[in-house]
Amino acid sequence: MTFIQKVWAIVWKDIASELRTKEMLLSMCLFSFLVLIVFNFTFDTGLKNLRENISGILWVAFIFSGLMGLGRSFGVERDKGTLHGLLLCPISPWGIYLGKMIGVFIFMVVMEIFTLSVFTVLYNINIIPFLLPLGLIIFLGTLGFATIGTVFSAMSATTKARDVMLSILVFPISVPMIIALVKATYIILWGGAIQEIYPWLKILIAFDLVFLLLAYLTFGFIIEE
Amino acid sequence: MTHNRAFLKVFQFVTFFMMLLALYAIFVYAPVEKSMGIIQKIFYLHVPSAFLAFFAFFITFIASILYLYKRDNRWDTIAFCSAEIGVIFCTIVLITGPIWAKPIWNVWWTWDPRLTTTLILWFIYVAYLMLRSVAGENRRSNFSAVFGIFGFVNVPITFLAIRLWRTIHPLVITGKGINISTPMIHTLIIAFVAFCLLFFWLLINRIGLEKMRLKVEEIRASIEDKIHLEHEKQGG
Amino acid sequence: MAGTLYLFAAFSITWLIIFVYIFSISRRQKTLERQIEKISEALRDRL
Amino acid sequence: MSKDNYIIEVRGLVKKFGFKTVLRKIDLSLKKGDLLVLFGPNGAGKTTLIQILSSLMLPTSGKVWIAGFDTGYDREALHKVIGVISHNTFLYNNLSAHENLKFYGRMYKVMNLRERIEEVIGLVGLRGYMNDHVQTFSRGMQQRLSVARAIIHDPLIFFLDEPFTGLDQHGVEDFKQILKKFRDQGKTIVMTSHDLDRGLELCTQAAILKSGNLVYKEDVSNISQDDFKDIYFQHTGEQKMPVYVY
Repeated sequence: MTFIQKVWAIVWKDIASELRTKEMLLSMCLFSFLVLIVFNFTFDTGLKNLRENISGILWVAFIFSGLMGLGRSFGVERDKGTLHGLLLCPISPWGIYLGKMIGVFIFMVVMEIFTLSVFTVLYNINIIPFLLPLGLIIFLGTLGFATIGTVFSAMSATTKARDVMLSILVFPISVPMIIALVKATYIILWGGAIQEIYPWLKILIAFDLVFLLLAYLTFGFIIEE
Repeated sequence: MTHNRAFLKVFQFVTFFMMLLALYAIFVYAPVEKSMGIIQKIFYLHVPSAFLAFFAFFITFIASILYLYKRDNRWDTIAFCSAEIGVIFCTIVLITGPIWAKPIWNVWWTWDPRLTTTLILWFIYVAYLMLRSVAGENRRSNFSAVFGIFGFVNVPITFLAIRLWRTIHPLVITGKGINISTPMIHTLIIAFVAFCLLFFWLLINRIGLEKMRLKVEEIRASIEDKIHLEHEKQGG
Repeated sequence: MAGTLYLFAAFSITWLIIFVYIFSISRRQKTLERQIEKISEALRDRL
Repeated sequence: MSKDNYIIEVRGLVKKFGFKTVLRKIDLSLKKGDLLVLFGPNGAGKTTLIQILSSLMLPTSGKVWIAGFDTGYDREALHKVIGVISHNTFLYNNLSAHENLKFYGRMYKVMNLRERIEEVIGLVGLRGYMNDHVQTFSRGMQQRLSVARAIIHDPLIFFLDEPFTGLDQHGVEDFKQILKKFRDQGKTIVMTSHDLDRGLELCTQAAILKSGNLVYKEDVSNISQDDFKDIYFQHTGEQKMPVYVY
């Protein structure tokens, strides 16, 4: 119980701090908006073959702007020198990891809700009927992304060329997740039978569980000096 | 030390001999495959390299776990050297793959699960090497060990995802089976052994080099330290 | 005939990569040996 | 493994960054209620030693026990009994003073947090600024709030790394009062300082660190400031106090 309270304190601190400036949330939302617009020009939206691409566009928007949030998650703590204060608190590394991870997750979800509504308008797709399965896929995808991203954010925050390094670490590892997300979203948006997404769901769940477990086992090694 | 060196000399000779034998087997002993023609001989390079790349990354994975468990820098060195050689073999796979594919299927690249997984693998371990070069000295070993574990655990998930993705999409290329005859199997085994020897020979040398580099750095640091202390003593 | 060309390309590139790598290892080894030589010379002078 | 009579026990501590040795075989033990000030020139390893004592860094070899806890293993338990103040305030700029204390108070699971925040914020003289954002604070005010942050869980042992940095004269006096109070309450304090006068005024023990070696460690309650200055110059080979630029 104490553990959950402490994790929640970290999440609360991140959210309260972000709500003061809204800097990160605004830039994440703006960025994903831009991605949607740019892709609209790159792939002529009038064409039928857009259907193939549209779920990809959505996830590119999610992941690229998610990456912005991730980079700042530990980056800000290190720049402002608060990381040591956090590390000195009586909480296990896993607790610090969970707190930061949930923070990133919540910011991403806010950005995703915004992006989805813009997406519905710009691409003329009614997502209301698919809200439930789509929500599940987005939940699993965002969780997986935050899971690996928080680990690599903690690593890259200490290195040179921080942002580039974060992308280089996150992208290759997230390949199976991205494939599963794009395919599952595609099936859902174009009215496929729900059974069709089961294999992808399995991959997503496996990905999330495996990497959460690995983060649990290894995060202590990342923050020690 | 001399014992070690003698062993290395013998090892080097055997490796060299096996490589020549493999070349002989590939070009003279093995028959030309019927449906693909002479180009099929790339197979003898491609397959052992792919296996060794995978094997090298497996060594990195195990050494990374052992490093975190035992906190012994030797494991870190082994993980790093193995990853570097793995990237070399992985590069060979990624170059010979398209060269093989082009004359047979008339495309350079196919998003075949194995080839695509190899490409992702290449990216992961190039990222591993980059992480090592940018991470601070007292964090490098821990970071790369964690990433080495993440990267390898990711491989089967990636393979499954890509396979699922390809089977749902219509395959542009349907793999033509190779009609394997006994001499071909012999040749493959010889090439396999030769490449394995080459791999271990490279690994031993690379680890030796890394250990030597660390030793020189240590000696240099301790000399600088001594000079610094002596200087201070004279100053005071 | 084209097949032979591709085959040649594949083998030569593979060997090239391996030899360049071996060469780079041996060059780094030589550099280190030279450094060791320098260090031990410097130490001999001091003694 | 804990030594009952010592609250801080350091045995054969070595710290290396890569191959660069920063601390060489340090042995140090302190009793409950001691106030140790670590002096030493720039780059002597003072900050590294404080960071290892507060478990932010692991030793390369050697052992450190703080209040009986091994810094490598019992970190969570250890963190509950130590308070750390450095020139880095560990405060979140976008949050108010109250919110910062609330966050740290929750992390330390402080009972009656509301009253405790009132109490510590009064102690450092920032009662009127409770709801102001930290980024509007002057350096001196931030450092005061940092003190409040460090004492919110009422730790037994304090590690202070250049705590006077950025404080004005008034702030220094207040801070000394706080330190005296801690000392009288029987808290153990380890502190680094480049300021001989301010440091000596308070301490019961003084140590000098030079190039990673602990060259001097004595009870200085009976040594005059001038005598200690001679000792300091003799041990460090410096002609005058180092000039610090922050």
